[in-house]
Amino acid sequence: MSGHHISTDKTLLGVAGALLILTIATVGVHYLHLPNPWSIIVAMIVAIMKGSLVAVFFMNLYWDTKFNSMLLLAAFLFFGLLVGLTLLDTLFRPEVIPSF
Amino acid sequence: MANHSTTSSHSRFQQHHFVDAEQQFDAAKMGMWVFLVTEILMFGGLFAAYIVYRLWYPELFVLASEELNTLWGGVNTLVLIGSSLTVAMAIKSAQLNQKRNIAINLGITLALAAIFMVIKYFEYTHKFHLGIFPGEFYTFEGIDHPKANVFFSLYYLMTGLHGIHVTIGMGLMIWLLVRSTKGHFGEEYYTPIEMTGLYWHLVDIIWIFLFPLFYLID
Amino acid sequence: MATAEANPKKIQVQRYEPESDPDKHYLNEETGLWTWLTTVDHKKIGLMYLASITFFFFVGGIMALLVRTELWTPAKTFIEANTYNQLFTLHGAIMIFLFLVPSVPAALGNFFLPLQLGAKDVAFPRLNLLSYYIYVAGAVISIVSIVSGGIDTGWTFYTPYSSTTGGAVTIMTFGVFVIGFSSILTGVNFITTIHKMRAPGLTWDKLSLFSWSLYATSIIQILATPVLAITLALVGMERILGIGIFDPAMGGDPVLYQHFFWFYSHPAVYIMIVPGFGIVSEVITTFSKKHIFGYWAIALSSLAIAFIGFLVWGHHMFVSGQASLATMVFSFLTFLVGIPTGIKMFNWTATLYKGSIKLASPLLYIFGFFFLFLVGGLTGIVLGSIALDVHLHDTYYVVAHFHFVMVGGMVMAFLAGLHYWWPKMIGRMYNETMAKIACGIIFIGFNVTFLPQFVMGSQGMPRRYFNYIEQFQSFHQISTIGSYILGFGFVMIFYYLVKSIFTGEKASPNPWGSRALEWQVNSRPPLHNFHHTPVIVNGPYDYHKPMDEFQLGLAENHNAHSDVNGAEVSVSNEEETSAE
Amino acid sequence: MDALNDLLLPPAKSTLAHQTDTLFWFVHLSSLALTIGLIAVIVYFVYKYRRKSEDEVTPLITHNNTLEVTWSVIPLILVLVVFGWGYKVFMDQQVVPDDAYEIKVTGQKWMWQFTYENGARTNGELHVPADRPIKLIMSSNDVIHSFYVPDYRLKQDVVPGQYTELWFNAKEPGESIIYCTEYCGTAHSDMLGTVVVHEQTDFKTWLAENAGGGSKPEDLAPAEWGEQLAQEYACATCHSTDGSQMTGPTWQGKFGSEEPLADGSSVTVDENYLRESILEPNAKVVQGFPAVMNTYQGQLNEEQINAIIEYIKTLK
Repeated sequence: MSGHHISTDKTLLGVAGALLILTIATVGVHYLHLPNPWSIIVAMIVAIMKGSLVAVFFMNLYWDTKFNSMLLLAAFLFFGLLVGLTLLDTLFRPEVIPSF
Repeated sequence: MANHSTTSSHSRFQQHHFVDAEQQFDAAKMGMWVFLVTEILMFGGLFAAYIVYRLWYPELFVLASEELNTLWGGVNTLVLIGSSLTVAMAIKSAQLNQKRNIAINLGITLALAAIFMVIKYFEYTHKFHLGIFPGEFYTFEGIDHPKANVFFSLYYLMTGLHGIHVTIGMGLMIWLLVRSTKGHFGEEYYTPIEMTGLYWHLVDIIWIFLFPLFYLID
Repeated sequence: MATAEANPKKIQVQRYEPESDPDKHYLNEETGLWTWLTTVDHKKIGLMYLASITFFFFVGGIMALLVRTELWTPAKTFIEANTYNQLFTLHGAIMIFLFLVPSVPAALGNFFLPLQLGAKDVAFPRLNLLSYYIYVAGAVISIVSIVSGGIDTGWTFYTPYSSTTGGAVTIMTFGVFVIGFSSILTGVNFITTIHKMRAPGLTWDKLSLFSWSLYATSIIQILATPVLAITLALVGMERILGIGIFDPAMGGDPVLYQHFFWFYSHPAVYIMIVPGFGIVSEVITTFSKKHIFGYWAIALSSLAIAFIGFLVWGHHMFVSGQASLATMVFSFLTFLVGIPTGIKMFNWTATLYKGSIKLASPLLYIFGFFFLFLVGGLTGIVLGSIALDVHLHDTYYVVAHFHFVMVGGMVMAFLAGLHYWWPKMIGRMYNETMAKIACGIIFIGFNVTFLPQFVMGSQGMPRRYFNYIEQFQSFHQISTIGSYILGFGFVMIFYYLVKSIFTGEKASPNPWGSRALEWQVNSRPPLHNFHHTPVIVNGPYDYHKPMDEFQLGLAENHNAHSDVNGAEVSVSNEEETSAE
Repeated sequence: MDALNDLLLPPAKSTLAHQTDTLFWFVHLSSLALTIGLIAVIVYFVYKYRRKSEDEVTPLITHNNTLEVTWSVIPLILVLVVFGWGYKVFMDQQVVPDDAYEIKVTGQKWMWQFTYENGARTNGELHVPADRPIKLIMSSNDVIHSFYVPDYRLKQDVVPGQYTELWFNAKEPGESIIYCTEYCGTAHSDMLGTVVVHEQTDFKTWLAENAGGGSKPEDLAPAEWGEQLAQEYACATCHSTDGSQMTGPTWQGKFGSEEPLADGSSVTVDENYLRESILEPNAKVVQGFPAVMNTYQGQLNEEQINAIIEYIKTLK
């Protein structure tokens, strides 16, 4: 079983360093005030990168059984279903306005 | 995987219904991951509400997030990342049987979590001072949008639920710290540290998303 | 999985036969009230759940009878409108959260899942006990809310009614929130148990279909229940803080609440019914002594239902004011969920073909299930069709439909399971004649109660009505009479089952001649289930193989390694010849 | 078939109702055929293969892929037909004809209010011209209600904070019942209404007579008119006139009495207090009653409020 991977200091500190840099970067990009859709897109891409780093290395998914990664992805898939199908309604509601 | 030999040593923490410590560890880890799935979906309800309202009132989110302090949010992000690192170090220490380091790393984690909560406390009280309360108690007049209260409801709910998780995590850290000083953990047995670690990292990941969603939009 | 043992072919296997009259079993190895309250034995916890859900079933049932009695006349019969509104709300909430959701998984599943896996217990026995106490705590909180004002929102807690009405809604939502965690933890426990606790040789293709159904159910429980928890927490917050997410008076959107609520509550229907499907597979094969037809079709259709069940919640909202686009997509997806359900029905029917069918009471209940669930399912197709739902939504047609699914389907399957496994749990046989008569009474009572409701609903009788127009009176009266018959049937079952505990004939270890693993232990299983770690060579439905191939265990009961990922175990053995 | 139709379905009084009915029968009859077929097969198997001895051995039949595909694909085709058909009828119900005549509907606990283009207003009775598309624009003042006319096979939730719409075309003059089908509290089941379909010319006359909202009919005393209004505006669902306790305080003997308020103070029930309670119900709530009443600001004019007060005065 591969559940007993022992992370080296190098990996742990490296990942923490990368997270530090990404955090500073995302705050920095924030002060650039990118035009509207892009600021959120960049911020979310950075957040996903950071989250993945934590999940893959701190949470050992890289060395772990693939089933656990699958569980994590399934959680996001079902979250996506909740959001996606709800948006099918909230984004497409007709504007009904009485004429008098 | 362990073999069939009758000599397999029994850790004193092994429960009767498991065949060996290995199976017990695997089961605990898998159970923890399944539990984390439920945590993600629990936060998911709030994130979904956030997305729906953000797409309905994008201008509100830009306006309202000006009231949030990006600097302190960023500092808190770094604090949590640091605590994730120390939890990972604690697990590594256990795996290498460095019993003193387990306690030290857990202690630092606990301290960082406390710092996070203190900063959160000052952020909250500052807003209360301005009259930015959740929901119907909202009295702040600085934001020109009829639904400003909804934004701050979301803010308080999401960071509040996250804060509750941090607090629970701190309780778990204290428990681990007590057990580690009693010498319960070492290379054969460190399941509780690893499980708490997984939980703590998830709390960290959620904050990693909360931070840009609330602090980085204006 | 590195199953690199010295030589897997050298596993020493021995035949062991269950004792017909064990002097030690799980009920007498540890005795006293305290051992019950602190037990981590999945079987005792299962029985505690069984007692609790039975209690709440009768509480909810009495409420149903009061509601039906009030509807005897078009205006007030004997209670006030507000009392009536509270009664139907509590009937729904109690039956769903305190009876249906925990019924099969937490009671029967707890008892039989480890037995069917050849495990000593579930993966997390203490967590299992904690789940039970969380359930009790949630139930107590709900009772507190009933005595401190009650609730009249309907079990759906729709905003903004729930966020503005009086009564103890906040306490009730908190109670359901708590119960939700019980359900979540049971799900976590079962998934891990199925993955990690299987006996040597018990590969995925030898897993019983009941276990498969519990697996599918657990997946729904862990994915959907957290969303309900947070949604009800938001309703509570709406009442306390006026957060304005759902309440339009504060700037919120009430339809959003419905999305979140049904994201749980539609899959919750499958939490209730899918374990019932598992029971059907077990009972049908046992009483026709035949291999299940389409094992994989049935196993995988459970998973398919679990998945598609998440995509169809919007069919509760066709007239809610949601966008037509969402309505169209949800309607389309709704029809897809009918297919795996249909596949199951056909496969079960095909299993009977050329079987050796014995019409014992569990099978009789299953046939009751067949008819009632078929009606429930097909009227579901009617309601999935948008234009028809526009007419029938929130009428008695819907009431009849979901009672056919939940009572006709789920409760009948639950009763079948209860009768099927009763000898194993209690070690006693019940009165078979009475069981058959009760089954008939329930079947008749049920149809008399709910068939007229289809007619009323089509005619336009709305649900949750205290007063109604006179045109519907005769239908209501037939329905009320039916509900009394139904109630009598349930009391009768309670009577003869309880009686059997004291005076029933002793049950043999395998009274039905089943090949499934739980029947290869003593009736009233030992405290740790198996004296020997069982070794599985055949599937639970291999009726063409002799019985002794199903009674194999590791010869030396040392700390045997249960091969959790189910790598192939081939068995050869000197004393008893067995297997390939 | 007609008798069966009458047993199961209410009369079809709108242009589109028959489409729903045809689909209704198609799905039900094919379901019935399937049920009978499957049950017959089961009964036959149970009889044919009943156990004759305990030692019987059954053949090993594990699966049959052809069968699996068959009984997956055929039902799939059937349900897709039902989906498409249901969707088509639904779209006809959704797309409002351009020339539809618009009426505003307001739901509140526990009555239906209808407002017409010329300011005419009715409670509980929806007056429409026959043989002309009618578009209802609906909203709620408090909780969710649902507007349901079984004769038209139509239903639409009425949601606070947003507008929803519904259209129909009633062919013949006549009356049909309106239900509220979204649970809305104590008097949910009394929240009924009637659609009154007039000949087109009659409707014009009716509309002209009621232009601008209500004013006192010549032949009525103010108190009598007040009683009528209290009826129309469903005051009686919360306020009794015989002293019994309901959601709100009874009106009997209330005028001139001293009432304790929820905040501990008290108030004398006079014209001013009654007027304020109609327009701002939650300003001074009588102790022991929930603050659930809606404002009638903009729904009752001064003349009407006075009439209701006169009526309350008469209830000694």
